[in-house]
This record gives sequence, structure tokens and C-alpha cells, in this order.
Amino acid sequence: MLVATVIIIIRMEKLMSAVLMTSFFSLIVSSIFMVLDAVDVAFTEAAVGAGVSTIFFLAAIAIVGRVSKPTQRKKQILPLAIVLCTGAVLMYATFDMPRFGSPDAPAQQHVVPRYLNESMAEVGPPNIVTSVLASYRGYDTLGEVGVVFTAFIGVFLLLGAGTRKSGIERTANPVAGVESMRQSIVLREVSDLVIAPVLIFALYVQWHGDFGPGGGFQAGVIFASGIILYALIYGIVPAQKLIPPRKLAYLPAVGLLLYAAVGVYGMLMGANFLDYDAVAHDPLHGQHYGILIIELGVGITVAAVMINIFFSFSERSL
Amino acid sequence: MIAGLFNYWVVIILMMAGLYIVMSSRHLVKKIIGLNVFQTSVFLLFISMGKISGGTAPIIADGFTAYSNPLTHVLILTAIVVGVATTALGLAITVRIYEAYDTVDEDDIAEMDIENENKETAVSTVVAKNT
Amino acid sequence: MNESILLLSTLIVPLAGGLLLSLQSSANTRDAISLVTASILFLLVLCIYPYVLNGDAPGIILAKPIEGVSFALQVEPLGLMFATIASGLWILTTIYGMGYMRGANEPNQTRFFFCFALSITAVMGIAFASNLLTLFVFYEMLTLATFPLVTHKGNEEARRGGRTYLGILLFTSIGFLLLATLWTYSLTGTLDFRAGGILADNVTPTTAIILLTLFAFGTGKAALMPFHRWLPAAMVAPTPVSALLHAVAVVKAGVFTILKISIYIFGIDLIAETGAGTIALWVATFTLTAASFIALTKDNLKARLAYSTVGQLSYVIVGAMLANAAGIIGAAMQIAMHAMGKITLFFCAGAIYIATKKTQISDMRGLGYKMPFTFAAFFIGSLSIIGLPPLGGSWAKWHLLMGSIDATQWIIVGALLLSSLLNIAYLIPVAARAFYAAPDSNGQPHGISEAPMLCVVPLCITAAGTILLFFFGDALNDFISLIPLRAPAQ
Amino acid sequence: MIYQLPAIVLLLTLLAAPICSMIRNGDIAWKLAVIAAWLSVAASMALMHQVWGGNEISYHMGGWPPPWGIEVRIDELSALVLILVTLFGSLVITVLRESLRTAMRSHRHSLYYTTFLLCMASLIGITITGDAFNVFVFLEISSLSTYALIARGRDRRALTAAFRYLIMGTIGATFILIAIGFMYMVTGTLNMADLAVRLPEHADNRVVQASFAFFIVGIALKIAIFPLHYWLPNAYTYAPKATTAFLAATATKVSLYVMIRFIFDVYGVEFSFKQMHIDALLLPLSVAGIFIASLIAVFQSDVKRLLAWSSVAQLGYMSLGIAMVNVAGLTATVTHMFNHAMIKAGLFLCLAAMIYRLNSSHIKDLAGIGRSMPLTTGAFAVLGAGLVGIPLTAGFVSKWYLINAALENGWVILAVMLIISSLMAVAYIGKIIDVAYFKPAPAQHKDVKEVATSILIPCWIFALLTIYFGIDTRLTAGVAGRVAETLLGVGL
Repeated sequence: MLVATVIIIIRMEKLMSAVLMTSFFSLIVSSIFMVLDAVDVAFTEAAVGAGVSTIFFLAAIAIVGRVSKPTQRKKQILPLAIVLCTGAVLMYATFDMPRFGSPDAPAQQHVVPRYLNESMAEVGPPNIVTSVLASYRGYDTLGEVGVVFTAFIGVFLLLGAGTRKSGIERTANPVAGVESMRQSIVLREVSDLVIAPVLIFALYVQWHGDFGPGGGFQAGVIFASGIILYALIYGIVPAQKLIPPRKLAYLPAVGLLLYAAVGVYGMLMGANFLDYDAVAHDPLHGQHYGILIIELGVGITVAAVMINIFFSFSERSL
Repeated sequence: MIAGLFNYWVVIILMMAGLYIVMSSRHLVKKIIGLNVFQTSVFLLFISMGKISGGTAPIIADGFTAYSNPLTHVLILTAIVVGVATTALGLAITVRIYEAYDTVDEDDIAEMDIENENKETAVSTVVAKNT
Repeated sequence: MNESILLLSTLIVPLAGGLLLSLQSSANTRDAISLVTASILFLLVLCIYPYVLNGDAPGIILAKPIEGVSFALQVEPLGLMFATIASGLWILTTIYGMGYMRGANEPNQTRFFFCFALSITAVMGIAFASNLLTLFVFYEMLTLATFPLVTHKGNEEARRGGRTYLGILLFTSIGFLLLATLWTYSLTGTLDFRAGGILADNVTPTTAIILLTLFAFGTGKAALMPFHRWLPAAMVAPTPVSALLHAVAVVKAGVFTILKISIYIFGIDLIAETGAGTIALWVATFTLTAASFIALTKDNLKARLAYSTVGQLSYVIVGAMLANAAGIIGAAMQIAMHAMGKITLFFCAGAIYIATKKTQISDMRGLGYKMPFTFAAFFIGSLSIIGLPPLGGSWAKWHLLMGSIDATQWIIVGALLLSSLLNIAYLIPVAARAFYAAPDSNGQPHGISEAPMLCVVPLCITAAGTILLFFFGDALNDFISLIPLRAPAQ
Repeated sequence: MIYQLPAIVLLLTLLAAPICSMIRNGDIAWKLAVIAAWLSVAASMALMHQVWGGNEISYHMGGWPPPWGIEVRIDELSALVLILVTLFGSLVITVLRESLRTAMRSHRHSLYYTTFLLCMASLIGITITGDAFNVFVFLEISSLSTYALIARGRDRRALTAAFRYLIMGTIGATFILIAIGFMYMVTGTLNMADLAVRLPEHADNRVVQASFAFFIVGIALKIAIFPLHYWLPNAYTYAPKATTAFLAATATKVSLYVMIRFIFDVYGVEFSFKQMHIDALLLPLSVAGIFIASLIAVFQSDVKRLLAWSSVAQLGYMSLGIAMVNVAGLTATVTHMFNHAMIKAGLFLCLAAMIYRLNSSHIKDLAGIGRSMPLTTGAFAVLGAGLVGIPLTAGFVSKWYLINAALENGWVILAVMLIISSLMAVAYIGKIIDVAYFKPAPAQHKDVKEVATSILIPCWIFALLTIYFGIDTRLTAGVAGRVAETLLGVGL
């Protein structure tokens, strides 16, 4: 099924459909993640792959047009050769790989057991993914927020902020399908019903990350989706009235700084950077507060960045 | 034996399909789509690696003893976010390219660039003649 | 004065003098500075003699960029001799240059004197370099500093000449000399000049031959054929440049380098045992004969002198490659003697040009009566180059001949004799025609009309010098014998 | 304070970046960026002081011991690269304000500084980290910021160059991700020191071999090792002037550092060279890269593109040093990494100053610039001498070691080829110098003036450093020599 989807993507000349197929692909992958016990990843993949990035694609296609020329046969040989070589190397490697699902695989030994056995006592949250993400490998996650922030700055630098400054009027070419969406009363009504719960759900995911799947990323993306949905249906201008872009532009930095501030606070208290033990008197409490705050930072940055990028794209298409 | 590896093979086919889209497409947006597929397949590889048969999601609860690998999940969470960041930036550049060239087809762009260069050399020779 | 500082100041003085004079706008002040600098430098070089005569070797390390290789100076007799010649003749050339440049109304005189000073700095560096790397640095500096002097006229011909000059010198030095240097380093882990050489126990005979041949061709300034073309090309430069740099400093830097490498990197014993010098020896022998033949065909006086220089340089290389005591002494003496003789000839050529604007030998009939001093000096200089007593050049030729007899290289003995005959054939007619041929009958005024005094006096001094050197030949011989040919016994 | 230095050196720039983005006044943002950048230089120096002589610092992020937490590990090699990134990066950031004055509307300036800071922070992050996956994360920050910076170029071709780089860079990064995944699959750890201990046991495992292949290809894409250099010339040519200087100095060098780290430390000498024979691959590619790129450089008429191709050639020297598999060769690589960063950044900066005045980087337009902009051209000439490798400049030292490494292996022909390639460098640099000093200026450039002092000073700092490191090589070749011995496991 997956393979079929991908082949369709390759053959597809209509970009719009290709994007939708990609979105579909992401959805399937995320359900596979679910089957493979990676609930957090599945959650994120669904929200990001099938959600936000699809929206970005659509926004971009709205600007650049929908059709791609078929590729000429001649030019396919070199890519095909490279792909086959790479694939061969990978195939070669698989024969020495630990069998799928094997609990004795080295990947399950060595480092991971401590996470499984000690994290409740050392960090606290029953969701081990959260413990690892936010505490054991909190430094990586800081870097990840940095990546998101960088993307935001990059898009800003290239496309400009979500506020229209240039006086050039572009030909009306709104975000795909928005015109029809706006006119549909049913959609409006339904979305009115949906958007508020989406936002609330986002908040729930934000705070629930300790116990179930969820956390800053997922919450941020979901929150952003809610706002973007609103913008799609009511138009950019009302959405921007709701969230003034000027202020929104500050938020990614705020989230990142909030995250780093927790780490710096730890340093000021005499511990290492991002060591939450020092945040409160009791290490476990410290971990708890620390994770809460940095997850908040992640959530703020991710949500703000996604909304910002969406605004930037849609400004270009108006 | 084969069953234990089948999963990986499917992932590899997906990865290669993604890579193929990146390299063979002339349309810039489609290239980014390819990147997405490629990366998503790599995520799948990681997650397959972390799966334990009979295990459960790594959320500690009573009654479960085997948990799948949380570390790969964390890595892939990070990688997904990196992926969407790259997509966003790539699309932003694509949009700018469209505004500058009025096309997003690689061949057309290359053609226009060559034309441009020819013009430049022509101009500089004229300048040289004048001086 | 501290000996290291003394040594260092031989570099700093010309450099500072050059900088100082480049800031002056008045021509007189500039020339005065130039002259004072040259004199101070000469005195400083003389001050080093006592140390060397006492058997000391003052040195100074300036930097240590690479493990085992420093950027350092150290005195040894050969270098000191070279430095003395260059700095002494610089004084005379400065005086001559003042006369010439003003007489010829050359533009950009400040740049000219500045680059001149820079070149002398480089020459001092070459003379006192304590290892191959330091020598290489100053060698390249000399190439670059003389480039603006060669292209001084700025016309198309000068630029073409300059391109040949820079092209050949840079190509050989980077392509061969640097390679050989690096190779030496990788073989021995050092580049220091040491008595008895550093390669002795580190090379096979084949490597030694390749390496020495690389060195010989890499030192493009020594003008071994086929890399001699830059020297005639450099003759587009004003005469003082040709005189000091392309008869003395630059070309002598080349043969000096080869001599130094033979003595202090290879050691003459190694060369003698392995026959490492064979190729270079035969190329040099060929060069010295061939160049003399070519010189015969040249009518332009400076071109003829240039080819004469190409030939005379190979005498030094022959001496070095013979690798015996007589050969080395002959080679070292040839550096000194040829310098004195050739600079005289070039001074004369310049003086003739200034006074009459003539450059072709065939136009110089009967000029001897108009410019008696100049042509008398030319005659004396010629005899010294040829190697006839009682002139300095005879000593050098004598020792070289002895060296080749010692080495039982009879073909070389023959080549040396043949070349001397050819020297007579291309040098003597110049002076002879000037004195004995009747002037062209286009009614030139009779009576003496020499070049400016500032030009004539130096050339008379150098001509006298060639005679003096004959009588001080023994002293020079003694001094050169101080060169340590073998490692001191443990 | 000193204990926290490994975190501080990163945080200075990483924290300054978001703050910078919130300041709308470009001037203040610039000042903040400059202060943060120079403070990180000081921190790098302090770290170098601490590890001097072969010490190592290990700092545990979040207080978790490795391999469970992420470790920051600093030895002399990483301290040297830190100084490279911070010092040369800071010099470029210092001139940014002046060079942006005409290039961009002022409200974008803060964003531009932010991107620079992010790029610098991520490069620092890559350099100090001791965790394989962390390398990937910071590599992505640096890549994203680089794409954005390149795309800001004035010519529209900057956009295509950036896009091409983005595609190739992302493929490269994903390859690295696959490689890391494979390593983890076999060893169960991500910590680099831990990997180094555990990988040798699995040297015969095909997964490890495949991961090595993917890693090398991925990182080679980032370094732009020939023939994967495809993205570099256009990216360097069309990126904004000062950006090119920054990228040339830092980005590729840090990727090279990662390659050295993984080849020698993580996979180990035994595996990389004895088993995978990476040298047999790198050697011909490097030599081909040196020659082809130098040759192309000789025939370029756009000086910026010429220098870009020269960069490809110079990267060949660096990978060649790795392929020598001896101490001298690796010393040459590390030394040249530092020296070339300095020289090329300086050259691009001087060129930026010239373009600033001439509005062109075509070689014809540089005619007579030696007279109208003597100070800039002077610095350019000194740096050019460094690139060629004239003795007493930094470039000489690295080439010296490289040629010696070739001779040490008995490869005389290679040594000859290296010297010939130096002559090619003489040709392409000489071409520029010749035009700059010996050709009369065209009429439209008669009234060209020297640039502002604030640009000239960094140019000359680069030039003087080039000479300084040609004389005092304790920091460059000295450290590189010790590092090479440690990495190759000799002399211990």
C-alpha cells in the first residue's frame, strides 16, 4: 500500500494530487508508527506530515502553479543508477541487521535499559519518551527548537513578515480552495464547532505529555493547525486581527529563550546546563518543573513558528 | 529469516523511491515532496529498529514489562521537526524562485540562467570595446 | 655590539634605508640616503670579519615555523664573501646609478632605488641564510623585488622581458628548487647548512643524482641551459640594474646557492663518491661553451655581455660539481672575480649608452678616443673575464683548471680552454675596435666627451679592483680555505 | 565559571540570536551580535588554554552522564576549530553592518544578524558535541541558516543556488542520519566516545560498513569534496558578499572536522583505512579535485567564482592529507583547515570591499584597483600570497606538511603534482594581481575610493594573521601535529 502510494506520487503530474498523496502517505506511516508502539511519533507525524506540511505545500502550490511537466526519459538514467546503488548498499546491510522485533538487538541493550528502569525514579514522568526528550536528551531538544526557530528566521528573511508592507498588488490567487471554503456555510458552522475544541485539545496535549503521548511539539503543531484552519475559513485578515503578526513574530524567540532560561537557571544554581535537578530543592520536583517549562517553551515556539510561516506564505499569494 | 528482514526491505524501497523523486523531478516542489517521502521512510527505519515484539508503547504502566525503544522515538520526533523545518524553508525559496523566474521547472530555470550569462559576457565585451 | 644584532642589522639597514628614501621627495636627499645606507651596510659586513677569522659563526634565529626548520641567519666564510662583494659593489652602483638615472632622465626613480634596496636586503638574506628554507625565502624575495626593476621602462618590450624573467625564475624555483628542498627535508628532517653536508647517510646514489640535478636546474638564477633565457630578457632593465643585479647579485645568488648546497647540504665527499654532480657538470660544461658561441653572434653589447655571464656562471657550477678542494676554491673565486670584472663591463656599456646612446657594438668604432677611460676600463675588465694575468680572473680560472685536472676530467679541461679562447674572441674586439678602427666618417667632434663623472669614476674603481684582486689573490685564497669542506672530526 | 565554559561558549551566540531577532533596531542588534561573537572568541581561547597540551574536557548536558545524556567533549582539535569558527566568524560579523548598509532594507538587518548568530552557534555546537545524533541536529541548524543566507544574494541565481544546496544538503544530512541509525542499531549507543569503543567489535558487520559508506557520502556532500562539490561554486558566487566570506571560513571546515572526527575517532583508523580503504577512494578524488578545480579557476573571469573554485581545489588538499594516513598528512589537513579558512575568508572579505565600490566582481573591472584602493588590494595581495603558499605565510606551512607527507609515503610524483597545482594557484592569483596593479583603471572607475576603515581593519587583521601564522605555528601546526599523533594513535 505504501509502495503503491509512492509510485503514484512519482507518476503524478498534478502537484495538488501529489501533495495530497504525500499527506496520505504520512497518515499511513503514522498509523504504522502507532502499530510499532511509537505513539508520540505517530501523533507528531500525523500532525506535522499530514497536517502542517501539507498546508505549507498547498500554500506554496497556490503561488507557483499546479502542474509539473513530465520528466524526459533521458534524464532518468543517472538518478536511477544512483538510487539503485544506494539501495544495493542498504540491502547489503540488511543481512547483518538484527531481526525485526528482536528484544536482544543491541539497540535495546546498553543505553536504553536505564531509561526504562530508572527514569521514573530519576526524572518522573511515566512517559519515557518525554523523560528522554526533555531531560536525558534535553540538549538535543533545545537544538530542535533551534532548528524550528532557524526555519522561521529563514522564511522571514526570504518572504518577509506576515504583515503586508509592499504596495504591489498580486493577482488574486488565494490559498488553494479557500474561496470555495469561505462560501460554504456548512464548513463554517462545522469549523466553528471544531476550532475551539482543537485549541483546547492542544492545551491538553501540552500538559498531558508527562503521562500520555504528547508534549510541546504536538501541542504546538495542533494549536497552529487550529489557527490556520481559522485563517483558511475566515481569511487571513481576520486571523491576523485575532493574532497580530507583529506580536506573533516575537513569540518564537520567547519560546526558545524560555527553554534556554531554564538551563541557564540551573547553571546559576551551580549545576550543569539543562540540569533540572537544581531548579527546585527536590531533584524530582526540579525535573518536573523543568520539563513543564521547557515543554511550554517548545510549544510556544513551534506554534508561533508554524503560524508565522503560514502567514508569510499566504501574504505572498494575496 | 526473510520475515525478520522484510520490514526493512519495504522501508528501503520507500526510501529509494523518495530519493528517486528528488533526483529525477524537474519541478522544484516535487523535489521537496521527494525529500519528504525520503525522510519519512528513514523515520520508519528508525522506528522499526526500536520495535520489540510483544512490547508496548514506552509509557510505564502496571502490567507491562516489555517496552519498545523510547530512544529511537525521541530521535525521530526531533527528525520530524527538522524535516518540516526544511520543507518550509525549501518552499519559501521555491516561492522566491517563482517570483524571480516565473517558473519552477528546473530545466527552464537553467535555460534562463544560461541566457543570462551569455548576455552578461556580451555586455562585458561591449564595455571592454568601449574603454 | 652584539653579534646577532650585527647580523640582523645587515638586513634591517638596507630595508630601513629603502623605506626611508621612499618617503623622500627631494632627489638629492634620496640619493644621499641611498649612499649612506650602502656605506653603512658595507661597514657592517666588514665588522663581521673578525668573528669569522676567529672561527666563530654568529647566528640568529628569527622564527621557527616548522618542526626542525627555522627561519634563521648564520655567517660562514662563503656567504660573508658574497655579502662583501654585493654590499661593496652596491656603493659603487649607487654612485653610478645616480649619474646614470639622472643622465638618462628615467622616471620613477624613487621606486627604482626602493626596489634596489629591497633587492640588496634579499641578497644579504641569501648570503647569511642558515638553512635552505631561509635561503629559499630570500631567493624568492629577490626575484619579486627585481621584477619592477626589470620592467622599469614600462613599455611592451620591458613587460615581455619581465614576464619571461618572472616566469622562468618562479617556475624553476617553485617547480624544482622547492621540490628538492622538501625532498631533502623529508629525507633528513632538517634543512640546515652543515659542514660536510646533511644528506651523507640518507640517500642512495640515484636519489643523490636526481636531487642535485633538481637543485641545479631549480636554481634558475644560475642560468643553466635551457633555463638561461631570463637573463638576456632581463637586459631591458636600466644598466645599473643589469650591472649590479644581473651581473653580480642575482646571478651570483644563483651560483652561490648551488655552491652552498654542494658544500653544506651534500658535502663534496658525497658528490665525489656518488657522482651526483655528473648531469649538472655536463650541462654546465655545455652551457659554458654554447653560451660563448652565442655571445659571439650578438651585436648588442648588453646582450653579448649577458650571454657571457651565462657562460661564466657555469664555471662556478663546474667548480662546484668537480667536488674537490681546488674546484671549490676556483668556484668561490670565480664568484668574486667575475663580479668585479663583469660589473666593470656593464658600467662601461651604460656609460657608452649615456654618452652616445649607442647600444650596438658595430656602432662603436673609434669611440675609444672619445671615451678613453671607459674603454680602457672595458679592456681591463675583458682581460679579467678571460682570465689573463695580471688580473684577478686568472686565479679563478687557474684553480678551476687545476680542479678539473685533479678530477681527471680532460674533456672539461678542454672545454675550459676552448671557452677562454672564445671569451677572447667576443670580448677583445669590442675594445679593439673602439681604439684601432677608424671612427665612422660622419663628422663626429673630436676630443674627449665621457659620460658623467658619477658614471666614470665607479667603473675606473672596479677596473682597478680587478687588478688589485690579482695581487690579493693569496689572501682571498686563504680566506676561502676557511670554508669547512668536511664535518669537523668528532 | 570556568567549569561551565563548554556550555557558555555555545550559549553566548545561541541566546544572542533570539534576542537579536526581537530587536527591531538594526544598529543595536548588530552591537549585540558583535559583543556575543567576540565573547565567544574569548571563551574559545579560554577553552584552548584549558586543553592545551592534550587535555580533554567532558561536560555533561543536563547533568546526565554519557552515554545516557549528551556529552560535550573538547580536546585540542575541537578547541582549534572553535577558535576558527568564532574568530573568523566574528571578524565577518563585525563588518556586516557596513556591508549591509546599502544591500537591504534596514528592518531586515536584525534578522540577518540573527541568522548569522544561529549559524555560528550551530557550528560551535557541532564542534563541541560528543554525541552523534547531536551532530545531526546542529548540522541541520547550520544548514538551514546557510540556505537562508545564500538565498539572500542580490542575483536571482542566488535562489537557485540555495535551492540546489538545500536539496543536496538535505540528502547529505539524511544520509548521515541513516549512518547514525545504523551505528545505533549495532551498538545501542549514540555517544561518540562510546561508539569508538563498541564499533571495533562489529567491524565485520555489514551494517557498520554501510553506515560508514553513508556517512562518508553524506558528509562529503556537506564538505563539497570533489565530485560532490556541485553546489559550492554557485552558492559562493551568488551569496551576499560578506556571507561568502563567512561560509568559506566556517561551514565547510566544520563539516571537514566532523569527517575527521568520525573517520579517526568514531570508526577508528583500523576500520576506516585498513578495512574500508577510504584512503584509496579519497586519494584519486582529491587529486582530481585539486587539478580540475584549479584548472577551472584559472579560466574564470569572475573573481568571486574564481575564488569559489579555488576553494574546491583547496578542499582537495585537505582531504588529500587525510588520504595520506600519516602524521604529516593529517597535520597538513588540520593546519590547512585553519589556514585556508583564514585566507579564504580574508580574500572574500577584501573582494567584498572591492565589489562594494565597483559593483562588479568581473576581473576586468578590477583593473587599476591597486592604485585606487591600495589598502584593500594590499591585503588581498598578502592573502593571495598565503593562498599560493609563499614562505612566511600561513599557506606555506600547510603545503609544506602536505608535500612532506607525500614524500614520506614515497609518492614523489604526487609531490610534483602538488607543486604543479601550486603553480596553478600562482596563475589564478597572479592574474588578479596583474590586473589590479598593472592595468590602467577604466574610465568609469576613475573616482573609486578606499572603503570605510571598519571594513579595512578586519581585512588587514586577516592579512596580518596570515603572516603571523606563517611564522608562529604553535597554535596551528603545533596543535595539529599533536592532534594528528593522537588521532592516528602514534607517539603515545
